[in-house]
Amino acid sequence: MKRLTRDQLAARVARDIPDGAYVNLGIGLPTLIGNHLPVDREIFLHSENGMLGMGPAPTPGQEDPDLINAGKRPVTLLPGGSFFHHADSFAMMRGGHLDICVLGAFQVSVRGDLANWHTGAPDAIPAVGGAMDLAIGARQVLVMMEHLTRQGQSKIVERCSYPVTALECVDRIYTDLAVIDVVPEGLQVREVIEGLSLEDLRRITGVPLLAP
Amino acid sequence: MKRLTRDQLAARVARDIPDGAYVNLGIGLPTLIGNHLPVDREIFLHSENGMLGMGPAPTPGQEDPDLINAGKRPVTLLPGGSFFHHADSFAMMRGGHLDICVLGAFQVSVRGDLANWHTGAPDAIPAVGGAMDLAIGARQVLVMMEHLTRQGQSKIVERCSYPVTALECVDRIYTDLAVIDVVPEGLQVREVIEGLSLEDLRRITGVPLLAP
Amino acid sequence: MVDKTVASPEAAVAGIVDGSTVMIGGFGAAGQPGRLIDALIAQGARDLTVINNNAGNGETGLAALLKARRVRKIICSYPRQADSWVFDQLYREGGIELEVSPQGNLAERIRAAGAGIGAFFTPTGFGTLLSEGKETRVISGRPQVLEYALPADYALIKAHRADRLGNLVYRKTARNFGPIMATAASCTIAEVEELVEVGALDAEAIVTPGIFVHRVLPVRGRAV
Amino acid sequence: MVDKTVASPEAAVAGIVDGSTVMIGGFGAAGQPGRLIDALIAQGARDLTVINNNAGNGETGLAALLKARRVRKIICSYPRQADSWVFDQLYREGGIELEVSPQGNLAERIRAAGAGIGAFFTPTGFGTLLSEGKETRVISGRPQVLEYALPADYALIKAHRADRLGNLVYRKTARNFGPIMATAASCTIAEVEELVEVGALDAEAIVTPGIFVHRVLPVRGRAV
Repeated sequence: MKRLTRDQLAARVARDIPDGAYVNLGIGLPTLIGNHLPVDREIFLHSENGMLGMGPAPTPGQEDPDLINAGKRPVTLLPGGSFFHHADSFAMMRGGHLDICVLGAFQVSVRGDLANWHTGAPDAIPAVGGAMDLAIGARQVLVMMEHLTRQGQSKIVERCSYPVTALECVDRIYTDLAVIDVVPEGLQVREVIEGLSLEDLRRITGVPLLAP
Repeated sequence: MKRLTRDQLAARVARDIPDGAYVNLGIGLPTLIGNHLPVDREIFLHSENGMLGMGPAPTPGQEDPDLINAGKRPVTLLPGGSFFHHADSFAMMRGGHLDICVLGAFQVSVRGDLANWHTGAPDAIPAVGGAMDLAIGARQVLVMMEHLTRQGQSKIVERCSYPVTALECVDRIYTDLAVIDVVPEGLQVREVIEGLSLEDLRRITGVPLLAP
Repeated sequence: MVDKTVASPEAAVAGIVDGSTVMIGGFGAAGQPGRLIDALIAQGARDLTVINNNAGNGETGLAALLKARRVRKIICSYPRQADSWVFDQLYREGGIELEVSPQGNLAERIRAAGAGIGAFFTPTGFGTLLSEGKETRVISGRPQVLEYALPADYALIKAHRADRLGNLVYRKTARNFGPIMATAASCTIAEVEELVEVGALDAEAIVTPGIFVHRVLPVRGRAV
Repeated sequence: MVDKTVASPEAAVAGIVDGSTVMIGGFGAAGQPGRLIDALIAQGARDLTVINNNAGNGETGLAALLKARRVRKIICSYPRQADSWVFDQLYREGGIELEVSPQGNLAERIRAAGAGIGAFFTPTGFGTLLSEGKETRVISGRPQVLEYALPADYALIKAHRADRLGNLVYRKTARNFGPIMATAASCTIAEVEELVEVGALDAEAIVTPGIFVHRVLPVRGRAV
């Protein structure tokens, strides 16, 4: 068994984003997806600070401090893109207009609850940004994360122990080991990486998984 | 005693609109005020269909069907004016940003309740437009109306018999006979036209009026 | 390649089923999507709920749709006008249901539907006939009325220029309800005066980003 | 003649008293009104409640205002960042009060204050720590949280171009909170890169109409 690298995982998610989709890629791991979008598809990236049609990072020396993404990194705007203010941008997210958002996660529960903003540590400074708006607002909420914590514990859990971002919001989970849908019956495995059996995945994950 | 003509009344109201004011002139009688604004003041007219900096009617032949006022008549836009959509336009009205609105009225009560949208006739088709938004939203709500109905009844009343537009919203009433402020103590006469005594005004009006 | 343009008015209004809720842009004639309304009449959908500021003027556009008796209910702020005789007659003979909303509440309810806001408190209408039976509450010392989001199945709007991605700009006061209705419908159909190339519209001045627009019917330009 | 321009940063922030609630525009450095913040620090008002998306970066701008201990409370969505050490330290030593609002709720609450909406129901935050103790209700099948309008005494924002009437346009993603904060404060003060003549800004592309702006501090242009 060979876990997907971060770039392989990003490419796997990218493959499922259809032509014409309006997509928000969350800060962190999901940002990598931007490098793997199929070139034969026209996909529109939304950045919650107020931009639709976001392009790649500028060539060095061409950075514009007024043109940044939600992670505050310099980006570009593609032809046909547009700028808008924060309330309009979040109306776009909250009003159900984005086809897809991809978010990182600390934990996802069997019901699709998402925990991705707060470790719950008593001394942590809470900071949420737009995570809760994306989680409730996009038509499809995809999670992209490593299957296990560094300590080897499953991030797919019966019930989130970390503070949740939103309840029953996740549609699909992409990890370095599998692709799993959240369906009314529970968690439905769609793909397992080569060399890993469903039984092994079940054992590692520790929550009930429906066979593909 | 000589009642003010409609144009004299409009000129009287116009005199009280200060330089730099943002103003909405309601459909009907208040529209006349636009012809009497002092030329040495820069006054910004708002039209609720989505325009700030509205100018006068265009010269004949220059009408643009896409450039109309709230009464659906052709108008112009002054330099420095701007266009915006309906939710933004009403946010401007409802959010307390207009300094002044001037509205026509069927009745105004001693507490400043306004009735200007519905006669209450059982067969009338209700139609309100932006009257309720202006009445609750502008910083100062001025009413401009004839003092008496055609039947000779006072339009300033103890309690509105017509359906109200908003409660306790009117700040000042301009009529063809007097200028009257709505103050916490009641109705405070500010001006009476030449040749009419306060006692006559009180008799005609039929509700308590505080002396100037 | 994404291309939201449609080749004909018929294609623009295809699929609108009986019983749909349809927003129609415009304030009087300014911004009224005349071609789309004519196509909707020809298409034949009936039992519609229509959301518009008014209830039709003269005998064309929305008035013609009413006259064809396709509209079960209209939600608007100002139905009664000098030239609203088609509506007036239907209303008096019981041929149409009317919901009157203060104009700002109408606009804000449409925006709320597009912005994912379920309901909001507003002072507008408090203590009037138009808030009878509605929930009220005093917030920051002001009595306010609870108004609910107003979504639609379709929005028929008119814009000035568009590109194939559905980005829109409007012209003067014809902008009115277009940008908010575009956000509030499951399917937004824009009749536009001119189709331009992608990139021709200023990114700082696009009023309706293409994400809100599903079909574009150009009167002039590339696709005609 | 109306002229909202002011001659100096000091004049721009004159009158801001201790205890004021001050919105500060910007998302990180983009759109942050650096000159106005520096002027506010020099002006000396303290015990401020600040509304911003973040809680300062590095040692300049908002971070410098925090470091000068002028801020009693900050309302924001994302205080913790790699370079938010000024805030982090203040927070950990109990030197500042923090209210975290989901970013979309923060933006919508600001808009609501400017639009005369007392409160609104939104699904964002339902079932989370950030809605603890808040009123909730199911609307159209979705559980929602009641969030209240967030007004301010002052808004300090940055724009790209302005005219003497206070009309503003912004530049790229520096637009962010400027247009909504401008509507939500009793006094809006805009630092602008360039002052232009009245009529030079396209009426179709003005983002903030002058009605929302009270003072304009140009960095370049006529009044400098």
